[in-house]
Amino acid sequence: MPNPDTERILALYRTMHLIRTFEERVGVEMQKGNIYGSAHQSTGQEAVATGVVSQLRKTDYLFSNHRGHGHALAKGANPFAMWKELFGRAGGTCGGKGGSMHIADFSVGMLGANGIVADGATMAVGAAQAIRLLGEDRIVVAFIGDGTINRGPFSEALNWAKVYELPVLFVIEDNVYASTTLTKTVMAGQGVVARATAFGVPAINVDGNDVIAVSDVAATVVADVRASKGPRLLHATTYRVRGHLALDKMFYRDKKEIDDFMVHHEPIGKCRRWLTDHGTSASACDTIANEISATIERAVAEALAAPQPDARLAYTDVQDRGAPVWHG
Amino acid sequence: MPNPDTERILALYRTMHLIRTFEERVGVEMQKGNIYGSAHQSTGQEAVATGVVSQLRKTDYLFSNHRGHGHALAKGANPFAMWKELFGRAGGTCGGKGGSMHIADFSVGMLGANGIVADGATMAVGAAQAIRLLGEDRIVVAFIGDGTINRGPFSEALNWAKVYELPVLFVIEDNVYASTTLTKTVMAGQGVVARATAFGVPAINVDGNDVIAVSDVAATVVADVRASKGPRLLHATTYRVRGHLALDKMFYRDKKEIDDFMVHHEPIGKCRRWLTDHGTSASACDTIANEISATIERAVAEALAAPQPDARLAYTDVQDRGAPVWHG
Amino acid sequence: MARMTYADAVRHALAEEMRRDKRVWALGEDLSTAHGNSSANQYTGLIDEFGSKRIVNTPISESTIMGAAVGAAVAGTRPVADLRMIDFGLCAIDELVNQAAKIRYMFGGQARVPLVVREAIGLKAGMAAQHTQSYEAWFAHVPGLVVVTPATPADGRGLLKASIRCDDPVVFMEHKDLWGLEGDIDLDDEGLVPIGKAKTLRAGIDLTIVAWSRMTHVSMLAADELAKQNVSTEVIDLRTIYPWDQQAVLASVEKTGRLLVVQESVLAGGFANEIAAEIAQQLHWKLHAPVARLGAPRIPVGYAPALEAEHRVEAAKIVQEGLRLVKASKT
Amino acid sequence: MARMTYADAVRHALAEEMRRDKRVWALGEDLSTAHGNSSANQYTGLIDEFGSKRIVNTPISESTIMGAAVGAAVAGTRPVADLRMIDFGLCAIDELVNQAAKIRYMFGGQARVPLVVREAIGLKAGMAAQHTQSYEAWFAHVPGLVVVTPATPADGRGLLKASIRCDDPVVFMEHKDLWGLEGDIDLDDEGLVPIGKAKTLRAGIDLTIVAWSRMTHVSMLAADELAKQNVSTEVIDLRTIYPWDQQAVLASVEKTGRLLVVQESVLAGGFANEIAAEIAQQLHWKLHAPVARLGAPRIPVGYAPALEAEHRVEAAKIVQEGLRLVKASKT
Ligand SMILES: Cc1ncc(C[n+]2csc(CCOP(=O)(O)OP(=O)(O)O)c2C)c(N)n1
Ligand SMILES: Cc1ncc(C[n+]2csc(CCOP(=O)(O)OP(=O)(O)O)c2C)c(N)n1
Ligand SMILES: [Mg+2]
Ligand SMILES: [Mg+2]
Repeated sequence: MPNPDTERILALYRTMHLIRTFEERVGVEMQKGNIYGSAHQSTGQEAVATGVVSQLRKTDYLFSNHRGHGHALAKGANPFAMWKELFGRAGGTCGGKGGSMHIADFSVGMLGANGIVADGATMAVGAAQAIRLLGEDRIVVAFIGDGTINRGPFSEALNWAKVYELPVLFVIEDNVYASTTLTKTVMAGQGVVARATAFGVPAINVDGNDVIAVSDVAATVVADVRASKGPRLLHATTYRVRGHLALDKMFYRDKKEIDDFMVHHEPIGKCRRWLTDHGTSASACDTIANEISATIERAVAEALAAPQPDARLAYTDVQDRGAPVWHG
Repeated sequence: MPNPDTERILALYRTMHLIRTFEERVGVEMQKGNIYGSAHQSTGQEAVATGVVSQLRKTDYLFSNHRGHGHALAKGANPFAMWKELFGRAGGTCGGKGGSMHIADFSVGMLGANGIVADGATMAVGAAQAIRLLGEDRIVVAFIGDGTINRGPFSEALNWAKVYELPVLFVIEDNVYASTTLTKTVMAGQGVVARATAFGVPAINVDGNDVIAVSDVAATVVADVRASKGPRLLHATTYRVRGHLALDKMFYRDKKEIDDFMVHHEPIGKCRRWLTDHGTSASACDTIANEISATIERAVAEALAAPQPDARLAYTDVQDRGAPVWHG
Repeated sequence: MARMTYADAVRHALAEEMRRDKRVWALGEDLSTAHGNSSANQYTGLIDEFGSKRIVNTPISESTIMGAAVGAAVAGTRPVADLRMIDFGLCAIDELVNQAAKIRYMFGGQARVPLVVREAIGLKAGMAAQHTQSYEAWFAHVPGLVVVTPATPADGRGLLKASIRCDDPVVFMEHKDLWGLEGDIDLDDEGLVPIGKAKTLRAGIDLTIVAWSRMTHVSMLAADELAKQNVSTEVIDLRTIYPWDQQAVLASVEKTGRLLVVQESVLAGGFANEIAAEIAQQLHWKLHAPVARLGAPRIPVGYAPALEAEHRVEAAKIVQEGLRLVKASKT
Repeated sequence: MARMTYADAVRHALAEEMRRDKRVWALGEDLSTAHGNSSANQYTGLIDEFGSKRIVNTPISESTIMGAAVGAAVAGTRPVADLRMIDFGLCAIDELVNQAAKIRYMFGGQARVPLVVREAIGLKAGMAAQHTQSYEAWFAHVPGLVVVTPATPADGRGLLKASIRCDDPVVFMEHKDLWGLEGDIDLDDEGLVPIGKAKTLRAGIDLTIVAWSRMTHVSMLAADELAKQNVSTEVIDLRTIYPWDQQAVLASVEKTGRLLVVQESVLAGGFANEIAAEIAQQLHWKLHAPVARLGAPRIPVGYAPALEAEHRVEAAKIVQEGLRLVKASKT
């Protein structure tokens, strides 16, 4: 008999596939030279964005970081507009002004990828204060990398969130590396859960490669935050399969590490095993994958065909008072 | 029979008296308008600087903060030069360039009071790295206020000190207030010892009004740091008797609080009771107090009689490459 | 007409805006405990009217004061973040420059950042190197930021109100040594002062002096003295550093043919250079004398009065430079 | 003579200085893992020779990278702190400006801060608003800081060596888009380049162009084109922003009578203004045309090529401005 959870898990499976397909295509388009700038992929980390965001509402706010494609897709950003943004085309989520590192879709509460690590944490606590002041029924989630927790502003934000008992959830997406550095080599103490606890923020570890676990734990902490019980922190352990940047040659790690992850821990296969163990057919799973491939295919094609933004738009969206002037 | 510790405690008593007399005179000279800028007094906190520094060597480095007179005096800075600095005179510790907030005496390892809170912590870990690199036999102590621990750089410095296992001791001088704010109202969690522990830095609480306790605990942690066992943190609880600045009217607290402290916790009286209980005569204690009063009296008089620095010195001690030019 | 200090005027303005718009709030260190002689005098008593949700006393966490204010602005409120002095504001440059100034643009107009950042500037006696800096020039160099430097109680009030109503981030730079300055305020009038408009404080035909913040007052003293020496000086208070009022300065210098730009901060890299360069370029053939600038030497501020004085641009120096310009002229 | 890239040349220089002086060390994010295409190419392999005590891989803690470097400099070593880009360096402005720049002065000469801070500047394709900034102008405004902006592999090597030997803090600003540039280096020669000395890249008699960093290369292209149009252009690479080489610029403009200052960063508040203002003031009566400046408009850098292009000062624009100056002249 079909497991009552199957619908929910299928939805998680679909989102993870969407992220994976998107991210792997980023690698391809980067190699082809179609992506103008740089891009950070989240291949292998899909369960974190998917599981956490599955517990959020569209009206909730999400602050992302430089590795933001997955967060955006999970929150419901339009992949067609995202590809246009990556290619620097008109119709991109930011009109071509941001690119991968600043992908954002405010219409679904995705308040932006960001090129400066940890700033999402300080902005998140402020957004949570705004929600309080306006009497709104939303919460704020900030996605933060493992390397980023050593930046001072992150510690400040933990203290701040607790002092004002703000509705904010910090999600530490721990993919083992920070650029080319193994995070544990530059991080002292017992880890981020211990740190958050010391700052008075209740914190919990979760297997970030198990989307069901992430989703279940997120359900609890999101409920607590929504019920005004104060801030929470979720530490999700996962792994970065691709390079720091899409063109990283990865001399600093052994390829075996990656193979091991793909065989034993990779989240989509794990989720698929759950589904097939619980009565979903392999072909139903494949259908989802195929649909998504087709969507991404179309999105990429459409984006590649889109025009560049008009150069005059370079002068819009900046300071009202006093028109910018080109000197000389 | 005389307690074998008496000599040591008498020395602590003397240093505390020196600081107290200095600081109280700062209030007087400020009222008189003799101190050109602002000054922060450490009246009531004498046991912290005295007890900790009693375990340091002259060659050890000390990074202070804005409330630095006591740290400087305990480390052996010359009160005559300090008064000249406060009055902005030639012969001041910094030649009149720094004033109270930048009082420093590198000849005794006092690497400066500082107007930007928490920066002493980051500079301290770097100085400790330098000691390592140069193979020197010194340690570094940074004095940090209770309000300051909420600044991000302080958290960064804790992590940093432990990652590199540096010979640095952080002393949190907890005087309950940060300017006009009660620190506990803006600080979440279980306190700085819990925070330091989470960052992997062994930490300990001590009664900062008991100079013998501070000195004894400091002996242990300083020995650990000196023995290359890594960084340590000491949290000394005390109380700020005077205003944040010498001219603060202190509307934000009840005078009773101060009276209570002066009667029950004030460190000099406590130390004197220990001395008289252990065979030192009251008149011996008074002699010390009188000697110090006379010294401060002379130092103030001498400083008031000293000339201002030559205006041309404004252009020295700054960047070699390219002379500064007055335009126009 | 009420007579009040600069500190009172800006406090009044903040209260007016907080009453008018529930989305306006303030955050910073020691704001809720401000009384009488505390260092946060511009907030005295506001906690009583607006409570701790809108006058937010913060931890000593400059990065988060700024970052939280940016997040709160993006999320629909209109925060006034007080960093107390630009010297401490240096601890929150990233959040101001990388986030506040860029969010609207880099997200393609999806968000606005209606944020006022208060970072007082200026020399004050005996404050030494770390409490006397002025960096208005820095923020002129940052696309996305508006920079205002009001010199009087009325302008403090009017520009703070305009800044709070601005939909883009405004760096509002009071001068620490002007908070005690008294002036007339018409409380019956809304008193808004437009951003980007300079004010001519005194008309003249021989020489134009452009200044801002405390230097406008010093320049007025110098103009009095110059008048005694038969030099008729026009004094312009720029009020807004960016966007600066080129029209006003051009019009004045077209008339006088001589320009002296006076700033308090270090001349090297200072904003006086931009005004001088722009006017020299546009009016080159009409000038009676080369455009001149005055500012501080490139040294930190020393503590002792004799050292600190070397950092100050005093009226006497302005007078001397004004006379030199008039004499240097080819006519 | 060896042929090497800018990144190789500066790596070479650091290694030379580290061999020469045991007190020299480097710290920053990802320094020890630098290889081939990593973002810290200027450090590739140094960990092997110098070990983890002198090539220090740090946590992502910009404030402490800078603060620790200052403390280590005060304590007798000569650190090279790499913030990777000025954009990230904005997270450590306080430690640089309030501490590194002031310590020697505010403590009355009791300490020196022999510190090199590497903060790369400049546009690089597709890096968008938060990874393309240039703030050399800011540091010119800060007493106590030396600011260098080498444009070639040889200058990168020679100025890095000079910076490491300087007893005061030097902000060493490489250009992200120049690391791949190749040039000749004489490894048998020590190759020191003096701080504060500009270099004339090309002699001319009609027009002086002053530029620095990547803009010197663009200016040379423009000068070629101007030559075809019969304008003989002198191109000066400033190399050091502060203290800048006034003598060299004055001498050139005395000869040509025309000055165009070209910078990559936003013109408003930029350092071009200072050069323009100073030269316009000193040589006013000798100029054949008003001093002109080129720089970027006051907008953040957009991502899409069409938007980003609006931020670039291309050779064509320099040529156009150069021609305008020659035509605008009264002779
Ligand atoms: C303040 C700041 N410092 C440095 C960088 C450069 N940088 C970009 S991503 C990154 C590593 C971040 O690691 P982590 O937080 O673990 O996130 P991940 O990339 O693994 O998702 C660094 C150092 C930056 N963007 N911002
Ligand atoms: C970065 C920074 N922010 C703000 C200030 C202003 N300030 C000076 S002292 C102080 C309070 C410090 O409190 P605490 O750390 O408890 O030290 P205490 O004054 O009690 O000794 C503040 C906020 C500063 N000097 N530096
Ligand atoms: Mg990571
Ligand atoms: Mg305190």
